[in-house]
Amino acid sequence: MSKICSLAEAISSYVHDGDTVFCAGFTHLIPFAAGHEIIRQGKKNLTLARATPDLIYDQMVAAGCAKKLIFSYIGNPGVGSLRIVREELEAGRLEWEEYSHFGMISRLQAGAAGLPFMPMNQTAAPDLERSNPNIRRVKDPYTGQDVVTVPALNPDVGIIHVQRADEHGNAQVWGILGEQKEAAFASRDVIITAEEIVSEDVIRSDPNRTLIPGLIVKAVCQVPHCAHPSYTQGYYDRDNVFYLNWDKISEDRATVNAWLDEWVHGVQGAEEYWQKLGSETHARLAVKPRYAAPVNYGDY
Amino acid sequence: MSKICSLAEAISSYVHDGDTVFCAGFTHLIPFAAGHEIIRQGKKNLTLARATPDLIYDQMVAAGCAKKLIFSYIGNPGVGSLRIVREELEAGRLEWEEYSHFGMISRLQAGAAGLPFMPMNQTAAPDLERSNPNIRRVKDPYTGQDVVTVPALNPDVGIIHVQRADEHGNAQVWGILGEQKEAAFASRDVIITAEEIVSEDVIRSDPNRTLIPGLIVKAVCQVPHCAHPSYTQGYYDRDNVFYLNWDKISEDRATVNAWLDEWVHGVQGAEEYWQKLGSETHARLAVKPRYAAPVNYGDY
Amino acid sequence: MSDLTYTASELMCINAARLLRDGDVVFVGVGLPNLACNLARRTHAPNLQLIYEAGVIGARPSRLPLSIGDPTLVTGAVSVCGMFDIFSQYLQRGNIDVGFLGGAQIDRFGNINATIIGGDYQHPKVRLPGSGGSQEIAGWANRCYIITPHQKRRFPEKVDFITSAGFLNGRAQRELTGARGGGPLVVVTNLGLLEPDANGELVLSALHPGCTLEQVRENTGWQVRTSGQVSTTEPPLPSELQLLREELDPGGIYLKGS
Amino acid sequence: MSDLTYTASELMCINAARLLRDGDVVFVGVGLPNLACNLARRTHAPNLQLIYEAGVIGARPSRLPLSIGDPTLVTGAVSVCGMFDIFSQYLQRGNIDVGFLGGAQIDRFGNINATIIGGDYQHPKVRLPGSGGSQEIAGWANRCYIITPHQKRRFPEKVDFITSAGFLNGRAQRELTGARGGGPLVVVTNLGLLEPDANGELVLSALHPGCTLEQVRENTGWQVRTSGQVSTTEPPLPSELQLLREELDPGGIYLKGS
Repeated sequence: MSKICSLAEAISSYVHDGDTVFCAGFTHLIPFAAGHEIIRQGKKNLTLARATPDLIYDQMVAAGCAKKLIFSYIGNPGVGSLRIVREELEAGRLEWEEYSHFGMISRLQAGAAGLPFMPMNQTAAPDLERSNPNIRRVKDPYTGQDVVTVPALNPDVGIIHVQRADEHGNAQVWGILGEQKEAAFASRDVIITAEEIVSEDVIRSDPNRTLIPGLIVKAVCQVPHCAHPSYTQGYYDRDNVFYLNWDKISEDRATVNAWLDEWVHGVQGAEEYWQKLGSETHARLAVKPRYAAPVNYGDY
Repeated sequence: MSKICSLAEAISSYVHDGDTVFCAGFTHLIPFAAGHEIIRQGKKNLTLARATPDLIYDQMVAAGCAKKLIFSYIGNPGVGSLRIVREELEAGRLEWEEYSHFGMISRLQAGAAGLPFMPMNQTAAPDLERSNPNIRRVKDPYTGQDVVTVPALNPDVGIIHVQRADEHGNAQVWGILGEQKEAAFASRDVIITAEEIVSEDVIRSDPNRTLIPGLIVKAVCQVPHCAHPSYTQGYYDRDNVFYLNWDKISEDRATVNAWLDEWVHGVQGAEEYWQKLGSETHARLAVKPRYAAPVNYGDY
Repeated sequence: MSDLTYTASELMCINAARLLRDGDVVFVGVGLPNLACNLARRTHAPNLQLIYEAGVIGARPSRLPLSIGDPTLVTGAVSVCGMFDIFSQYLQRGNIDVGFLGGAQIDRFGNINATIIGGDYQHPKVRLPGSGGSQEIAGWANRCYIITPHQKRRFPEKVDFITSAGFLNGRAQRELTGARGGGPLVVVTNLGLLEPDANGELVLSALHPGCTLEQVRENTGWQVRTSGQVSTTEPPLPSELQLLREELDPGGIYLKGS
Repeated sequence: MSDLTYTASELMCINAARLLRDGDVVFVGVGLPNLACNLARRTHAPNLQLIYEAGVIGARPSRLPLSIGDPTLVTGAVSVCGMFDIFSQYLQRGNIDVGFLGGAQIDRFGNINATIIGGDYQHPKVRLPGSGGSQEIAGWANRCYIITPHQKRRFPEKVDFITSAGFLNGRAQRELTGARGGGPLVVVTNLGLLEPDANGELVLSALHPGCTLEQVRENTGWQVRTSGQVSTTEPPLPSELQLLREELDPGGIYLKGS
């Protein structure tokens, strides 16, 4: 039962207007191509959840896909402000719900574990807890002291980019793991985008490397370079130049719209986008191989 | 700062009479050689914690090391009863605290996370909760429904067997992971026993494979075949014959004592024990190699 | 009804296998459940996914696993994760379709005892192994199947200790706890099948070929009732027996005996 | 006191590096904290362990990391784990000796604001990035160091929003919450060092060479007091500046400017 389909089909089948969407990946493996496909398909009123919205949500908010943002840090990582998101929040045009990083990942962990909430120790910082009614408290039944709680987050759709997956959706990831696993288990429907589709034998040769099992996956899409301008460990580097450029592009809505017209609406998909980046960029982002030491599972 | 020492030194330095000890490993990687060293050193009044006490705790209880057992399943896995433990419990000579598997691993997870407790959904089964005052409840602050809680378990000493570690205690594991990671992070002092001590470069070639970081490890001991009669994935097979034999040996305290005299007190350590098993057993437990597919981290 | 001879274990194993549906995600134990799953996978349910509580997903054991953490389960599996993840992200999250259970006692409402017999909890007459993972399997798997020989001492009206929940004192009482799983769906014995009625009471729904209601009554600790229509199970097929005997348990480790 | 010229960033970076002790486990951010840690590792603290919130343990970046999740942090690291583990098993568990913090505002009691300036939370005048991981770092790292330029708008008497806890309204108030970490230990600015007194109020403990108490007073939003003895920091050493300029940030990405 192969779950392979095109990214356009996967987005069309599993992302609906009004859904809560989680595009996973902490700096690493951010599924930009999926975000662009959501923009191309004109999805509306989405609730976008991510610890760091990064450029992917800045672009989706700019394109008018979002009604609400759930986040823990709205910056352009390593560069500065996330201009579109910030402007929309300040103008009151975008609803939001805010946590700390640990609050955000604890929400996913609860969602992934089928628990209604997760406890966290007190950090002494009072104001976010006062501002967000979803952050509550329970008494530790052993010491009587308060612990802080956040409710489970169970997105309608989780989109997870990985290095390699088989046709069933069994997916292997290395490098920074972020919240990839928790987002997958927390979500109702999971879309896997993969740099490579490999045979089941490759996956089965190293079961400890499999972060996401096919049994929770709805669709598997082969999307090389899906993560640009973020990166895929071992496949290509982060395009820091683009992160800096976006800081300028996003100063003005006209240039943002022109960029969306050219790089999102103006291309059919990830393959055309990558080719359009050109050979200089390809060369700049190329990475020499460095392999892990062998691991012997034994032929039992 | 190398942390390498002999297993005898590690046990002598970090296991004290009266300690709570967690010998980790779910079926896989059970550190029998460490249990035998604890017996040889005549440690007393230990609280022994493990999901499945397995033969290692049956032997330690028989040798008089234990005051109390914390467990979730007292069987000889795949064989039947754990005779010594059962007899001591029935006779009221051994204190105990009992959980389900999930309760046990949730206690460790809380301990590893620095939380005072972990919540679990209700299973509808009432009697263990009624029998163990450590199993309590809190109200989910979002729905008002009860969830069940268990308190953090923070052993004094965690002993973790792994395939390979470097001199700093950075340890890599594959195959069944059980509660190895949680036991390490939950424990005050961590002793790593390893089939192989490898150079730091081997560890650093595959950071995602590192389950336990050296920074929480106190001692690293090279102990090949430490896990016999359990097994180490890729290194040797489980000695099922011994698990069956123990069922007979443990029918009578005289044969148990004779076994302890010969195989624990009668040998200096793991190396002599392994040699004493003989070449037929070595051949029976040998395993042909089967390697994981290569993984490229990239030379960034 | 058939001239084939088979052991009680073979009969139970084959009937358990038939309860599995293609594509089911099954939480497997060693012994008969493992054989039943592998038999189903080799016959009508090729897409069965086997999950072991040791943290192994999509195992394809190339030999008969002799413990719940046998290395043959790992080599060639789809994924391996820690115990915390298996119990939380798979079982508690609701990703398990089927769980298999057993125990020293099963009562009229499908409650299971694997903890103590006689005395009280602090001073038991017989101390059993305890829950292991079965408390959570019984609570959270969508459907549970119980495999057990039909003997009076194994089927008391009320278990001495509820290690794993069936329907407590009736289906409504289980539902009140909010436990997500559906509870025991079928108890497979060497005499027939028991299934819960609307109130969660186990009633006889089928007899194996050659077995009688009287045998069931003699070997059950309560006045067992029958469902409206007691059917007769299909006898083991030669192909099923052959698979079990020649490929899945050639040494007869789990299947020989009565 | 020295003829060497250096930028304010270099001065802060070098003073921050000197606060680290050999063997410290440090939760590192990109930018100045990363440079300070790598400088300390190359000088007096070779056994420093660098941990990044992206889940990287024992990183040995072979180039200057430009984001908190730069792939150069992963290649050659000791371990990589998920975000949940980093925040729970490392930070919440108490395995982190040192955390670095920054923010738009730091107040008299070392509380940090990285959330909003002006207006109220629902209608801010300026929306800042928010906590990220800093709420937990400030709460749970054994010691925290803050690096920030000394400007009046950055040092109000009271922050507009407490994103990350210093000592709230005084040390006792923080202790009442049970948060395990010791709170901010030193604030490193381009003028000197501020340290909390017995009540958790930041007071001037040292001035950098050539800097004056008047400069500090002019650039602080409250009547800043001094500790009994205000010392003078050692000026940056040529070897420290050389390491920073030639090896750690040769492009001057984080170190040029004022």
